[in-house]
Amino acid sequence: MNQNRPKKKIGVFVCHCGINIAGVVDVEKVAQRLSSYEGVDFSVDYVYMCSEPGQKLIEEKIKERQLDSVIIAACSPTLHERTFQGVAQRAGLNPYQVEIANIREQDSWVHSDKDKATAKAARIIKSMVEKVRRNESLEPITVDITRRALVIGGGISGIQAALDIADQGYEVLLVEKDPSIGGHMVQLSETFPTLDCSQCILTPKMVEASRHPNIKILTYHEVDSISGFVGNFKAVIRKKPRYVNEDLCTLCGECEKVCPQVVSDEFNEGLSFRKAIYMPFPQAVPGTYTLDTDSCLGLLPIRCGKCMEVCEPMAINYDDQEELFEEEVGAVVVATGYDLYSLDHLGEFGGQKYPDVVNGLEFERILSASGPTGGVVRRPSDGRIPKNIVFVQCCGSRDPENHNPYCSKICCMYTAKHAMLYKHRVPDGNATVFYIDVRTGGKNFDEFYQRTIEDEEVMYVRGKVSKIFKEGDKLIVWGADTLTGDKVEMEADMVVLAMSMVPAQGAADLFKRLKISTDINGFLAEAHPKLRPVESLSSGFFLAGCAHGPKDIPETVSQASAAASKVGDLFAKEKLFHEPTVVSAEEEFCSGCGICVPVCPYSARSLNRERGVVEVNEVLCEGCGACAAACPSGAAQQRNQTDDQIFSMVKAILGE
Amino acid sequence: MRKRIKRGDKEKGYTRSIVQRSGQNVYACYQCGRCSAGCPFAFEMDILPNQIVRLVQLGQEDELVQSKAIYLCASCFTCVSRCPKGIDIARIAEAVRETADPKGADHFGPDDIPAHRAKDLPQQAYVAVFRKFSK
Amino acid sequence: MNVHYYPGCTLKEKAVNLENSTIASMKILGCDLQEPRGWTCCGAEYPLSEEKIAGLAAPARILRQVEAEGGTKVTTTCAFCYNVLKRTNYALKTDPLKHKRINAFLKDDIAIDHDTKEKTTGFPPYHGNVSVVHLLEFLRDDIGFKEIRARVKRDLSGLNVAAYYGCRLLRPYNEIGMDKPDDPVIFEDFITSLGAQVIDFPFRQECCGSYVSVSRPEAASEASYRILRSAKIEGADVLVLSCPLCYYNLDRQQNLIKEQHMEFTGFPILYFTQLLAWALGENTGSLGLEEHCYNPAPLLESLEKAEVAE
Amino acid sequence: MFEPKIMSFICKWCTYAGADLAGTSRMEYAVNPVNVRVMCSSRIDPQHIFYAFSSGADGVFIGGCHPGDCHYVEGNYKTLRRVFMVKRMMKDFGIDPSRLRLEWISAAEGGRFVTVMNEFTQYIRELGPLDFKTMASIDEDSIHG
Repeated sequence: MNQNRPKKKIGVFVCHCGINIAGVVDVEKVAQRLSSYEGVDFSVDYVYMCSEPGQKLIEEKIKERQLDSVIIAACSPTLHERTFQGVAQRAGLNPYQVEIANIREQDSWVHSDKDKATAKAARIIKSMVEKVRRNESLEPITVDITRRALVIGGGISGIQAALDIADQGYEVLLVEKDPSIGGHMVQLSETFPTLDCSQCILTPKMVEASRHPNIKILTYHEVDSISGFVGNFKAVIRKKPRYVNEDLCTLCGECEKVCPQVVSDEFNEGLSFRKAIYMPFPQAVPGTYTLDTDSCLGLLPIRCGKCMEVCEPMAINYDDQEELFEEEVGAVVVATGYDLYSLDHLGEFGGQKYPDVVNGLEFERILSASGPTGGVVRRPSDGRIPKNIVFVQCCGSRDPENHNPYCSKICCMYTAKHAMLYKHRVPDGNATVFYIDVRTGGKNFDEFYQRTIEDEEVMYVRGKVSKIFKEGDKLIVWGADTLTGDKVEMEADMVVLAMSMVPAQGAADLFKRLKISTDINGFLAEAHPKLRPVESLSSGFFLAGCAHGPKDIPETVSQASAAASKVGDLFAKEKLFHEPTVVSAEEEFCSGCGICVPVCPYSARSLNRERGVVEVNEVLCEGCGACAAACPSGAAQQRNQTDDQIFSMVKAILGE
Repeated sequence: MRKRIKRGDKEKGYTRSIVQRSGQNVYACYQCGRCSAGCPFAFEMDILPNQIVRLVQLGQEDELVQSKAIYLCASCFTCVSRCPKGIDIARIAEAVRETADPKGADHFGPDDIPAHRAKDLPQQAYVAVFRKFSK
Repeated sequence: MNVHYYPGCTLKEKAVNLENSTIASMKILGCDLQEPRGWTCCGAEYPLSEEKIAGLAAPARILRQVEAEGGTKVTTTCAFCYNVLKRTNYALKTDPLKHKRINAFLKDDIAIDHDTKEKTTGFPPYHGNVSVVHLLEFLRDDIGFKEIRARVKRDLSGLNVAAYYGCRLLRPYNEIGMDKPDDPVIFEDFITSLGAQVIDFPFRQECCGSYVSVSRPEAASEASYRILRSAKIEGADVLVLSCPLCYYNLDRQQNLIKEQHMEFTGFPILYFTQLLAWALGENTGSLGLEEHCYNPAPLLESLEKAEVAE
Repeated sequence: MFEPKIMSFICKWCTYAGADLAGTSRMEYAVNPVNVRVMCSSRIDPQHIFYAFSSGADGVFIGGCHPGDCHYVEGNYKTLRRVFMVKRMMKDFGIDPSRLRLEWISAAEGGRFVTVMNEFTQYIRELGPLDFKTMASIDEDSIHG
């Protein structure tokens, strides 16, 4: 232990804090006692250390006696640590050579026995002397920044984040897995509570994004992996072959006319059909056709080749290939959105068996003027207009036993909207909503819900549905009215299920590849639920939209803008500064066991298998020290809180 | 008539005894009514399964033990398999039956079966019905 | 092949016709059914109260006997017995306290031989090494539906079958776990392996009324009626089931249903092993179909005639 | 009366702030525990705990954030697991495992910090001093490596 004790000249400054400390602790005695403690060169007490003369005293003494380190025995470090570090810096000392001994909040204010409090103050100060004796002088870690953002997901959150970052003057790569940007929002009919047409408000934003000089849109692309760290990521992006050159395609539509393959249309949620070569919807961005090889007869001209024959601008290229390429970015916004929980999980509602039992998105397409029925409410099985329609809320939500434990948040509102829009289109129809609770927290939300009941005469029944089944061409819904205490059996022509929102298909894999943490339900985890809601725990990753949890459009847009502004914060810095009290991996002691690697919640540590040692990315380390405690060989040591420092502090506190 | 809900020692004690007998956390119920919606005998019941759970929460022993509903439960577990909160309502009904008529009179005993039916009924039905509805 | 088989009381007394078809078809499939010696009633109902743990003793005793005879698997065809045995087994395997308490009960068992009057004591404890399977599971996992398909002798392709599960085969799922409670397939797969057409009907997992048919027959028959009505609406020729009590409620109580619902004219019911035995070549005469309230024999025979006519 | 020595390791984000709050609220408690501030309770290595016992501590206290509130996501869960392990080791060493206590105390729980400190001090006081004479003295160098 002795060989680790560097010779340093340490100064101890004991504050009276008026009578706050001096009233209980005999400060003169403490200062005097410390002056003879090993390594202490100078010790003094003063009435207010934080006052101008107090600060001057410290500054002068550091210079005069050429002190290497100082202890300020005063109030809690949360109050004046920065102040005294500044004083030391002015006197030419490294701020990491300053330690605070908390003898006010944790001594004089909580004890009344003067002798005991004085003895305790001396112990506390001694422990800090032992610590500071072993403190290294540290400089903040600095790194350069690549001022270019990657936005994953081209729904409303991704588009908004991309536009906001681009408007701040930074380059943005917007990656979307589908042939067009727009996400689920472009599928919606009208939006609550104002009943704006969803496409009318979204498509201008899509066009704006496509024309923005700072935004590069990569549709039909996926992010394969991301390596590196904040400010310095390398993203590997996979281009899926589209077989159509988007610059040459003139949208003449001749290819579509001749294509013999008819498959179900994703944009219309399978309620209509498209060809194997298709444009997902007329306002798609980029405006181009895409050839879907899963449904195509085959890319050999011998097999079919009809589309290529009729394409006058010669935009179709059967030799298009999948490509992987790398892009450098400094920040990543993850906006991968949501999907609806599959009906397959609900056998008691017939699973996917009954065409007239639809989910919320299918009903959006049925209501939409651009939908398969042109906005006329027709049921999928026979095209009849349903006179009795039943809406069921919380399908798969708030069901910790069998499905998802959480509330999907937007279903109460969109179900009210569905019921209202149905009544607008079928005024003589009956709409019934089964609910457990109606949650309308939002601007003008409850007013909208009340209108649904009062003006549109939609019947709300408080009870969950147990079973839905077919009888002839009707559907029978078994529910309960828990307010009247009746079991309810209802005939319906069509049933709309407010299915739970879940993270988008494939998102779980992506998050794993990006190494960003999720919550128990697979949604992205935020760095702090209250204070850092748009940041991931992994530095440099930001969250936007439903990838982080169910949200409505205004909330999604706000979060996307917030994420964009956080990216701006990052990019506005000249360099990245990082707290240097990180945990090392001393190679001479590291056996390469790798125990510390999974302990780190920030992926700051990795095992270099070739060299057989652990490497630390200091920029990612937040300095919690969990790895240092886990390391069996003592190779992981936290700067300025080494095992040796803790041992000697313990010794100073317990020793006589 | 207006009913007054009381949470005295008697009521709390009753709730506790049902919790103990059934092993179910009755307070988990949020009254969605799904148990009643799927129950094959809800049509015949004077109080619905979700109301049984509610009355247990409130410790309303008299209403519960006098109800006909507890003797209509066929233990088919439809409610159990669909309950979003994982509550075994069949066990709660069983616990309530146990607390009914502690003097030991059968709700339904061998004498209640008419002779002409006795011959035809399968054994398992006898055993089951006496296990459920008699002491 | 040889497997332990627990028939339960009803199949031995009031529904012998159902058991005969089981034994006959298993014989054709080359499997001997071995009854555990000295078996008793399983109790019919799994005790749902934490205070009535003694109800676990009877089924545990049956499982112990199977284990003592070297069996690792016991199969049953009655859904009630299956439910009770499987849940008891589950409770003993997952709850060490229950396991201990029940074995303490069983320790004092005395068996008296009927003929020799000889007493046996000192039974071993039940260790929990037996698995409980329904015959449907046994047919799927041990015999194999493919094998059954290969052995089917009759053409059932014209027969529309409603496969009826009822409650006890599927629920409660976490203890029974045979199939998804609202989306099961095993019974349908079995029917398909026999070459018949399965029709989907929404009441396949609804309760038939169970033992309530004893105390409140009119309430129970209402439940039974809805099941039969649904099967008929969906176009079934016959409803196939796997529980003697369902058979009682759905077939033998049909006269009561007729009293309550004028339009109901009767509907044929078959026990799953009756259909199996017939598909494997047994004649209608050996299946005890005349015991049924609605005799399904003419339906089966009409299929044969149709076949011949072709 | 026996006055135990109590070593207290507390995390910067929750328990240290809770101890500060006890101070600003001028609540009084036993003078015995002395705090060492660490960034996270998960920084506490089993070695630190045993070193404290071998250096004369009669009780060791660890304070962390409530489950789910850890500033470093899950450090407190790691601490919880380590404390379980250390308690088993203490048994093997012949030290009563109740001499080590782990509590979750948030920045808002000044009162709770006071209660826990008083209770733990009183508990150790009643338990008596940790008699280390019967145990082989621990070679310091072997600990520091």
